[in-house]
Amino acid sequence: MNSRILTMTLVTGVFIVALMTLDAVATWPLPGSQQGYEPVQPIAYSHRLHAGELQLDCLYCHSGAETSRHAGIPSASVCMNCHKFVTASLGAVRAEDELAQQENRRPREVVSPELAKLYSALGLGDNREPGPGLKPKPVSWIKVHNLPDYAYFDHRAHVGAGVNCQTCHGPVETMERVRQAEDLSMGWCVNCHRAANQSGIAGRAVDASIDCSTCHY
Amino acid sequence: MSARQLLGFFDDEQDILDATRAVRRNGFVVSDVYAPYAVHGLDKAMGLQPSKLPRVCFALGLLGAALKVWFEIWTSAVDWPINVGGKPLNSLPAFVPVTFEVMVLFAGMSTVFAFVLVARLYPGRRATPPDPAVSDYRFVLVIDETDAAFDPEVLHKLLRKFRVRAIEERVTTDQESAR
Amino acid sequence: MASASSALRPPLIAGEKTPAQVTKDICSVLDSKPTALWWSGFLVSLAFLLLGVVAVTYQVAVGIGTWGLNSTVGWAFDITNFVFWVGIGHAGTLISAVLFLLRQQWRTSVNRAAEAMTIFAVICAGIFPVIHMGRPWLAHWMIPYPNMRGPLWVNFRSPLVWDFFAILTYFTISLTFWYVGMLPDLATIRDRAEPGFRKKLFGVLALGWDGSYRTWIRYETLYKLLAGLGTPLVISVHTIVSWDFATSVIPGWHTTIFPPYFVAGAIFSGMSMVLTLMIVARKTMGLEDYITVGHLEKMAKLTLAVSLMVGLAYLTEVFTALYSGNPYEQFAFANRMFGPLGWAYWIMVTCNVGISQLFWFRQVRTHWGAVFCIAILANVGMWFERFVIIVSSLERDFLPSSWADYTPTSIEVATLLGSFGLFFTCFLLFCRFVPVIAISEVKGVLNVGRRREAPPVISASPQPNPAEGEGVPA
Amino acid sequence: MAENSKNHWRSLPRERDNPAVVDAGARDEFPEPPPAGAVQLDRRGFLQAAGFALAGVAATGCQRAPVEKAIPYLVKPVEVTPGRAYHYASTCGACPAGCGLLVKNRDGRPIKLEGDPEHPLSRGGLCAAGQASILGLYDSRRLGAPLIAGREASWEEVDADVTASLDRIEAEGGAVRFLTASIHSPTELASIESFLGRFGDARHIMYEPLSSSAILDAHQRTHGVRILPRYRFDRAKVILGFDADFLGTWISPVEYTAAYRSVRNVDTESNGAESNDTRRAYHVQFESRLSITGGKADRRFRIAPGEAGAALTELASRLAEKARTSFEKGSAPGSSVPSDQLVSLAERLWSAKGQALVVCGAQDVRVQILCNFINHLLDSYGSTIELSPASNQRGDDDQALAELLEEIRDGKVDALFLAGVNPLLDLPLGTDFPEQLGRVPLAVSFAQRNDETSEACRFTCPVPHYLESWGDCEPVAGVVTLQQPCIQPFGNPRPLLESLAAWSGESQSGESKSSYDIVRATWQQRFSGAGEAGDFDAFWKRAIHDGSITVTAAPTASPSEAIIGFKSDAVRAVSAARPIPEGRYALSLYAKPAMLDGTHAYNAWLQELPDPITKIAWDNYVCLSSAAASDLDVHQGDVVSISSPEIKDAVIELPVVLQPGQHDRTAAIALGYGAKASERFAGLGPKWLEKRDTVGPNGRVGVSAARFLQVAGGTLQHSLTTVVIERTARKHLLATTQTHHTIALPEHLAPRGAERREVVEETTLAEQWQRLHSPHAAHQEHHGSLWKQDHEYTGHRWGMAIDLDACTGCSACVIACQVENNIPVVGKDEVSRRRDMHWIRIDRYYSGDDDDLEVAHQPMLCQHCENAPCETVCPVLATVHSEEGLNHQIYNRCVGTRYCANNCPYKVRRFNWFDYAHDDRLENLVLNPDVTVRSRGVMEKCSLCVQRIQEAKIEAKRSGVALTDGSIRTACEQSCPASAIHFGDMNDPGSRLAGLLENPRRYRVLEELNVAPAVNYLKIVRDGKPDKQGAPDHG
Repeated sequence: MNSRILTMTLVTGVFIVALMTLDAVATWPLPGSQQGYEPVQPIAYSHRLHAGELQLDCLYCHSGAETSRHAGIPSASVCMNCHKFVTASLGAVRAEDELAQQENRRPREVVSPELAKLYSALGLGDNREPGPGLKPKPVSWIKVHNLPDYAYFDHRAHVGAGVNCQTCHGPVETMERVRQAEDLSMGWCVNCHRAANQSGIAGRAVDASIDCSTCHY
Repeated sequence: MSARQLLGFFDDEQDILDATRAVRRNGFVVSDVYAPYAVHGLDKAMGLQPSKLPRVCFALGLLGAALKVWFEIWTSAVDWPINVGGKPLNSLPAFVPVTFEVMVLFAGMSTVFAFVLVARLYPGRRATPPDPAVSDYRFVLVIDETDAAFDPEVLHKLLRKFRVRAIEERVTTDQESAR
Repeated sequence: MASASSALRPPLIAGEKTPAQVTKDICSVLDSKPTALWWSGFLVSLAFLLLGVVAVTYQVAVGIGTWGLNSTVGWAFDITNFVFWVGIGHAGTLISAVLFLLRQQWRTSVNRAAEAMTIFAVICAGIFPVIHMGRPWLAHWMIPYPNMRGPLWVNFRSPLVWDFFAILTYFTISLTFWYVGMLPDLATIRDRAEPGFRKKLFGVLALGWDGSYRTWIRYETLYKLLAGLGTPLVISVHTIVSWDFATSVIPGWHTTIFPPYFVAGAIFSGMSMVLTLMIVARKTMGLEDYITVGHLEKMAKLTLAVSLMVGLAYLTEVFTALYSGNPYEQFAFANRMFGPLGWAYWIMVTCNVGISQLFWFRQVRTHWGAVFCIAILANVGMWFERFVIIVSSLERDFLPSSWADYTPTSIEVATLLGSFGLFFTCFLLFCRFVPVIAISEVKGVLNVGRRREAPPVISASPQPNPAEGEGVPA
Repeated sequence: MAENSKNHWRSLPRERDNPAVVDAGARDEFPEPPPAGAVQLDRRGFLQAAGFALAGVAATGCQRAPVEKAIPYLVKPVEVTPGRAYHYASTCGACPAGCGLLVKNRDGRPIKLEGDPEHPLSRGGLCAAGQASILGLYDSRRLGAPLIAGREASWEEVDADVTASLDRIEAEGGAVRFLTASIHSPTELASIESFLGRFGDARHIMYEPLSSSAILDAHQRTHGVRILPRYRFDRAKVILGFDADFLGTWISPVEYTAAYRSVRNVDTESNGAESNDTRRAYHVQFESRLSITGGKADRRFRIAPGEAGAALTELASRLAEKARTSFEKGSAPGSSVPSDQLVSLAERLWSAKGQALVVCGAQDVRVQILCNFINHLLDSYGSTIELSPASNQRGDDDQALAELLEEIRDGKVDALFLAGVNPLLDLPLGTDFPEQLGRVPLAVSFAQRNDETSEACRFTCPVPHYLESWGDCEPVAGVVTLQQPCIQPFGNPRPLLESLAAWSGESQSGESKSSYDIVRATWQQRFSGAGEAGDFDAFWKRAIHDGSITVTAAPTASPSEAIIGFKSDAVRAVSAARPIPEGRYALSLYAKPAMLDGTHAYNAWLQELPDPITKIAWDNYVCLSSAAASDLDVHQGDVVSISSPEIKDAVIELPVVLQPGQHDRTAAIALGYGAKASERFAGLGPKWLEKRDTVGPNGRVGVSAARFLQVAGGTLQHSLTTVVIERTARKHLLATTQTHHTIALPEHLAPRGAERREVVEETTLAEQWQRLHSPHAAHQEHHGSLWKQDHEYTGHRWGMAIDLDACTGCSACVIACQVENNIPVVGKDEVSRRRDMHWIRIDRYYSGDDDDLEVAHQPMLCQHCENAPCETVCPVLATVHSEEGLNHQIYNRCVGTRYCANNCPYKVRRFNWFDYAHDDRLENLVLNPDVTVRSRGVMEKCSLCVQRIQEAKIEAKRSGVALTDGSIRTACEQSCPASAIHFGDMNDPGSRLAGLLENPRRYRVLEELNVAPAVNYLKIVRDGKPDKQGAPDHG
């Protein structure tokens, strides 16, 4: 009868240990998971301002997302569509105007230091005109969301299926500086695909395959 | 509590066998026997119950097998069903080998753990054999001096018949030998 | 009573030993300084081990391409060595478990060494499946652990996963079996040792064993249980190893006879290896009294029996091929015997079935030199058996266009030697630090076939019935 | 590499005026290579993040992936969307055949060449050399700047020097010679003409190492005009080939293969019929060595190289009788071909009068005249042979070449321009020729690489790759195709056109005309000249968009009015061939389909491509028949020394290869080897203890046999020389990918009744015809299954069918696959160890004996078995089955146990034994960003181009239309000139594939294993030969 008790204790013991390990191991991050990665960008571009306050459509700049595997980073010319005219925040401009009135002179043009970087990148001088000896030099942004080389993610398919940008990129419109919100692990992708197959996206049924070749080839 | 015990020292397996039998036949209580190796029949002579380890072994072996076969079916057919070589998702026959191995592993290891638990063996445990030679060649018969009816004289005589090498009386306070 | 049968049964242990003597004889080896012979053997093995380490490091650093494999022949030395060592590893458990269940008391002199051999062989075997991977650093993917890939589990249909579990289980159980079997002896050493580190160490290892018979009786039960588990385990392990091949589609691999075939082969190679080691041990450590010619002879007989089984397997295999009417199978065997690797096939047959027939002769069985040579040859033959099965089948499979030949590289040879280095290094260390013979068990069989000294003058004890005196516990 | 990589990133000419992007390219595309550790990490990321240039920076700690930068365009070109492929129509420049191309661009760089299905000649096919030529674009060893006497110089210097000396020569009236390969670009021809115009004594000479000039000369004699006719195999019903490998290397293989297939396909009702008049074309080949053309022939005769004349004479006399034309047969026939065979052949030809075609590759004018005569008797001219519009694919003139060489020797040449030729490699020139060439006052070589010839010339002017420059082609009069640049030139090369313009004194001002303007100008003029309707710009736009246009042939291009009726007076009987002297062998110098004349010797892909016949890569060798080998007592791999009494101090040493079906007194050696360009392969491949080098003892790949060419009778003859062969003691390691050559098992091992493996199945024309017209469909074996079927394939179910009857073994698919799927080059040693990485292996089997040899080619790729043995055994689920019936290999999951490869009955899995080099960052630009570059220790195999499937599916989803059959074409299928490969959806009843599965010829390899492959094969059709299977219903 001594050993009967023993059996019981052993069984329960084994169970508890097993469960604990399962639980613990399952929460280990994959090596190389970059969740929370938030690099400093060469130009302090604010998604909160543009996507949040001004409510620019993501696709306005990241136009590739609809038509291509890559959403793409807008070329500087796209920025210039607005920033040919908008050279600084409204506040800064107002302040300059007041200052000018006090000193009763014509207000000088205000150029925010960040935008100045953009202009210099395009090799533009005063009045955003190409000046002599000004050498254009592309902006080298730092990629935030990096997938492993062997994983293929196609923006087309997801945008087309009606997946929100925020589903994978997090609430970008609230981020001053973009941060990797999700861990972008394989399990995270697969489980989203499973859920999508179950309940569809935005009410529409979708075929989100979990074949390996959906991402790996 | 303290216990008074009478220890008989023997050198031959046949003597200790006979002695044990005789002592018990004469109504004395054999507390324990210390032996350098397993002597066949000594357990009967001491009137010990057979161990219950086989039950542990059987139960946990079964448990292991059950857990494993469940796990295999769950992973291959439920959690993430993948078409592997056109085989059914739940290819039970292919799951047998691993199930068997895990069963053996569970059974074996659990029995060992059970053994060390019941035998109270653990690293660092102080071993207190009544005679250091017990692990070499010496057999020791331990008899409890229970009640007033206990008569050392009778016992001495009895043991001498079996070529006892020595007899001594000990008072032990720890439970060790009184097991 | 023993005396009744003494005429029929020669003593298992020579030299009229008393338990005390046994203890002394066996433990003295551990007390004394290692002999020059031991040192030389140890250094040689160590050298080979280092060679192997270098080879493996190079291969892991540069790539599997440093082996002679190609698109057609994906396995050769690596898996050959793996199966070879696993095979070796089988005798140990067999001797300790099966012979134990069969109440073969002569096993007591050899089981300790055999079990040790098992463990070291399994270690050697276990290395190869890992280093034969293209990316060994991902070997842990074989384990179905929860992960962040979905989670993505393993393929329980794959014989390699079966292998993983089989080897793991076999190693764990063998190790436990070995250790449990050693408990009383560890206690013995503890009690003999002068106070100091050694005493402490063995005190810990012995788990405070005090020879109380209440423990003994449980111990006996445990031992029986482990033996009972070990026996089917031994068979299952090599069966699973054989399934690596039997479950494939390659002609020459895909055959139902493999499980018994491999198990027989494994026991054969294991026995031969035990014989080899026993002879070495008794010569180098002066254990002639414990490992007697009788032991050699018994082992030799067993080996002969198994070698006949192996021979039968070879014949059956060929017959099946002929009789199956499957042209691929037929060609596979024609090619195995007379193709590019024919020479290897005939080495295998000669060593495994041919030469061992000499054991029919008593003179051979009882001559340690002869036994030694035959045992060595048997091991060579068994290595070639695995080589032939693996390589010759792969070299010539279905499409003639993809037929290719295989030649090993220096790295592969070095790795093979390295595994031997590892094995013998471990074994020699074992000889130095724990009793090579199960002291307590030997004591138990001292009286077998030996007349006990006269009973006491006055005996109030009833005559113990012969059965008791007879059946001395093993 | 730095200057090569300069501004490669600019995707299009019209981006020219955007220095910003140039700069981006210059600085960011090619950072200093990061530390070794990091290279592997971001090697593919570098390519993958399309539209960005990713600068790999060393990893900042083990856990963190390396910081990846993303550098967008400053001003994005309109048509470039990062990650989207776009195609440009262009023309292949790999050889003068001028096949049509669709250049697949990704992120501003070409990554793959595809055949242009609308091209009138190539019809969508593209040969191995063409496929591989894209590698030349990213060749970091190309010249980036002009060289003067081997030292880098500026174009200004070159122009100054050249124009100066040109003016002097013009003044002195010196001799100017322009030596080029065959050119069919109207603009180039015109500008060379106008360039030479100013000089009194100037000539433009074209030559080809694999000369066809005898054909042109013959037509000069018989039709009064020196042209190469256009052969219309697609109109022939009986085809006779004499040493002309028209499916492999002769003139325009891709065009001919497509045409040939169209009249050989038995599935089209007309060809399937049995009666002789409408049956499929009957093909007889006379040849001295086995070519892939001979391998496809219905009947094949082994003849000595010189023997074609005799056979033709005999045929001619028979046909002349029938045609009641006089023909002096002359002396007794010297042909070894049994005359009854020739008689019946003559019958067959005569009965196919007007639909017969006799082609001859012999470089002997008399023989070619005979050939013309026969074609004339058979009314082939106007039907199967077109003189108008004629072909411009060959314009070589060996007579002129001979004269030129003479002049050079005598030092009579004042200015020599060499364009696209490498005479020092491929012509039989004495060792003293280089310094003779050096003595030419003005020697200018237009080349992409610093080859043998450029070294000997004072001026070396780098010309851009054809994917970098504007150009036009007119392979056949009236068929005009354009070349347009798909990427800015690497370095600073200058197109031939621009150089000529700059030197012809037109542009004194210094700024020279762009080749674009020049080409356009030509066509403007031609357009107006031809009086085409409509406005030129529209025409021009259409031309650029389609890549090819058809215009009324320019008067110069088609001398139709110059053509006179057949002049039979030129016709002479050719008596028996010169007997081969005792103890000697007739040497036949040939070209391999991949290596051709050696222009591609720099190309690792082509060097590693196993020859379709011998299956040997990375070498040339001397082929001997087994009889010859036993006479010489040599075996495969033995090195022999080859010398010729006719040519002094010409001795080369080559390994022997035993070649079935070769004439016993013939030795065959491939040209194009031993090129300086192949020196780069020294030390190629993984480095380890027992590594052997890729290059031979001479530091190059193979040995040049050009010394044995002979200029005789006004032609450059490649099978005239007779040689003495002596064995040496040495052996040579040959990298062969197939060592057992027959489907038959070795006799002493073969089980009775199963001596032959039914891997390649064959049927006969008769049986095929009867099947086609009998109701019962292809018989299907059904195997019961032990398992319950868990997997229905409800959606798509991808599969493939390969027509073995169409496959010529040309290996275009192998290279196409290599380019598409980033398959590494592993080097000779690895190949010789049977570790070649090609995903498609073309198995080549012989049956029959030397005199009646049958050859079968079987492309063997992953069969995507429904019950895949590889999947079951993978412990880590790295290879599994998809819902669409594909067998996936997941590289990043693979741990490399190789169990799957062992268990694959087809042995089509490839293992990464090492980390194969991807160190040349420029060359890496050719990698397909849509396919993972596999690292060491993982298994790989054919994926049926799953990346293309995914792309198509996603694109279909996006545009909301259903996938149509044929919208997905695998790389191999796309490039196959014979369109033998068909990929499709087996679940789509309307698909081509579904139709082919019903074809009676359909079978599956090793069907008895019940692995149920998704790749099907169609049986080879033999003409009247008994069915090898015996059982008609099999398969």
